[in-house]
Amino acid sequence: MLSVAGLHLWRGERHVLRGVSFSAVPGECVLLTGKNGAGKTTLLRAIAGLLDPEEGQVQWRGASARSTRDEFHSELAYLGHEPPLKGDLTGRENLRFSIGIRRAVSAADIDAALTRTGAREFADRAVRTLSAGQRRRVALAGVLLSGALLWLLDEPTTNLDADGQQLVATLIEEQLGRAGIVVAAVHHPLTLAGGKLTQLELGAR
Amino acid sequence: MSEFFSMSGYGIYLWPAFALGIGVVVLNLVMALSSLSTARKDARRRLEINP
Amino acid sequence: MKAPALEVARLVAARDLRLAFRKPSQLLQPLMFFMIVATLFPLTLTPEMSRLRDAAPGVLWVGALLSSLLALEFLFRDDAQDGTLEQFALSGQSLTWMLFAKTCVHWLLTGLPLALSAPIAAVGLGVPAGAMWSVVASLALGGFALSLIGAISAGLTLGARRGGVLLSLLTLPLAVPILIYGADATHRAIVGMEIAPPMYLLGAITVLGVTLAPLAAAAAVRIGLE
Amino acid sequence: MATWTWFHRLASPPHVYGFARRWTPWIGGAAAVCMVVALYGGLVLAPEDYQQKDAFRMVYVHAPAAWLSLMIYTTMAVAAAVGLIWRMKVAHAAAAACAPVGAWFTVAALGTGMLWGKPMWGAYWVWDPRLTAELVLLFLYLGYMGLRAGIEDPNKADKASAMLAVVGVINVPIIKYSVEWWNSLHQTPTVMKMGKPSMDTAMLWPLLLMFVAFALYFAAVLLIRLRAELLRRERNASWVREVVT
Repeated sequence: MLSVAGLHLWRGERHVLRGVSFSAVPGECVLLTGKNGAGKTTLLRAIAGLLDPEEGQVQWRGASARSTRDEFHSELAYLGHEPPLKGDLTGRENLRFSIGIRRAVSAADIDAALTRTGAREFADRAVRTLSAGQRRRVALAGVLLSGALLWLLDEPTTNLDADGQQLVATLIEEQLGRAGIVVAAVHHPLTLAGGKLTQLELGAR
Repeated sequence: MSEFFSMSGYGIYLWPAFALGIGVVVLNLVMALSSLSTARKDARRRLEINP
Repeated sequence: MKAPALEVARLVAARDLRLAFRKPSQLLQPLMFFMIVATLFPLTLTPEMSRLRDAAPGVLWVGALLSSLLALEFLFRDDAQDGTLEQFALSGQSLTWMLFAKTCVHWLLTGLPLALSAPIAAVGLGVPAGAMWSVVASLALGGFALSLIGAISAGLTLGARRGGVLLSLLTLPLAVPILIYGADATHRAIVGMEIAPPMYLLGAITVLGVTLAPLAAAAAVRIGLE
Repeated sequence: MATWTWFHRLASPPHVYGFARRWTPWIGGAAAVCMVVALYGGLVLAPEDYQQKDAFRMVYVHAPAAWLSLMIYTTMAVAAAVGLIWRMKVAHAAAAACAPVGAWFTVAALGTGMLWGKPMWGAYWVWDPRLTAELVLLFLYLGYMGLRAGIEDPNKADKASAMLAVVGVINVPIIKYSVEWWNSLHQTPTVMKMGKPSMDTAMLWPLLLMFVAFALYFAAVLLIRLRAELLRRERNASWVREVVT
């Protein structure tokens, strides 16, 4: 379903991705590990199509992700370092917009997702008044709502308390249960109950 | 000969114009060659750092 | 399953309008800047109305251009910084279409109010009352073309550290035709001549802008987001 | 098959570097010869213009510089478009190489235009439509180089400036037309058409030769700068080693 072949990428002078290759099938979670600067974020952004690799290719459903970009993106949810939310809007307004441009979504769906990620009680406050952990929970609700097959998560557990991290683990398990694919960059390996788990070490010289 | 240089009185405009034109020609040649030599130097330095 | 294009445009517009009205000060600043610039000329050039009237097209148009450049810098920069612009690019919808909607809303919030408030400054520059509507029309149309071209440079300068001055340096040469036709339309309005010829040409540029600029702006934003 | 390999070879930096190194001296030499002969033809052999007398000889430096400034911008835009469409690093390197040379020749065109304008119109700067369009072209170059300098990552700088070059080249004719239109509105009486004086062959061949000389010169300088840009962009590839050491 998702295959990455021989990805080379430079960031300025540094040869960050040196021929990265892996593939993932539905129901599989790929954990990207490696120290800071090893290229975890760069790899995620390259898979998502935000970065053009100088060599190598990302394939989705057998076709090059670049040539079928819009279809690929409609099946993709990317959550970077910063939760993509507008500070002056409330959590609910943010989701109504960010999911609304992808597909029709009802207020009830939004409410359910916010409840699922424990963000419901602060969903109607302006996002800039929320803590980083609370913002992360609103963003996770967005990932849930997107209904995307492929999740690309960049250190999803940052700023989250203990049960927040457990929440991320269960959400990933549920996504794998739905025959989804998750590629997540993590600092400390995540323990998952079900689903196929593979690990990809980056930056090893 | 001086008649040639006077250029029927327009010499004071004509020669600076040609000087400017040829000056830009020479200047760009020099700048191109120096940019090439710095690029070669940097490439050599980069090769030493990570062969 | 995918949201239809009109719905996407409506959502983008609703979002930007709501964001703008949550922080109205940002809307007023370009207008205030325009008013101040317009009042500088009588102070520096001459209080004498007839000479001011000759300078009026230039003052109004250069003032309008500079204040719209001020507003343009934040067209994409805020969204790029908080990661929402990335989600635009990853939404599976046409980025060109969404940025076009965003640019139109930007014009509604900056270009149009500027054109509508221009008569206040124009009175101070000796512009006859009869010419006011033509002045507003020329500034409104020209403002739209400016926003379209400015969107490209706003996208291009996303990757640069300090976008502000660079944005103006990129946009001004491209805005020369708009300034020429716009200022001439305003001049003709002031002297009571027919404003159609320059307005048609300005309209032609705007149509060219509507068709090509959003494509270039989308490509520029994708490059800027790398 | 042949045309495809030609295009393919054009895309490989080591091959282009080798081509540039081999051909630069020849093209440069030819440019120098043409320039000297054209200068001699223009300054000495060509008869006086009945109106402008010897002042018209400034056409031999002004016209080629002005023509080159626009030709370089177009070349830069074409290279930029090729770089964007086929994602060819060599094309982006060529576009980067063009900009400074083009900007300098725009300055030369403006300077010589002003020096020619003084005796003809009585003032160094007159808002003649051609000079005005040339000035806007200079701002386009400065904007291009400003954008390229403003972005650190070389790859992103290449693509962003390429985009600007393409947008710019679409605007050049529009700017030219609008400046002509603006000039026709405010037809200032003093502006005597600085058109090319009707030239008989003795006057014409040096000018054409000078155009050829400037074009060859630009090709040579472009190839030199292209080699520099290729080295800057090449990621410690093997071919760099034997070229540099």
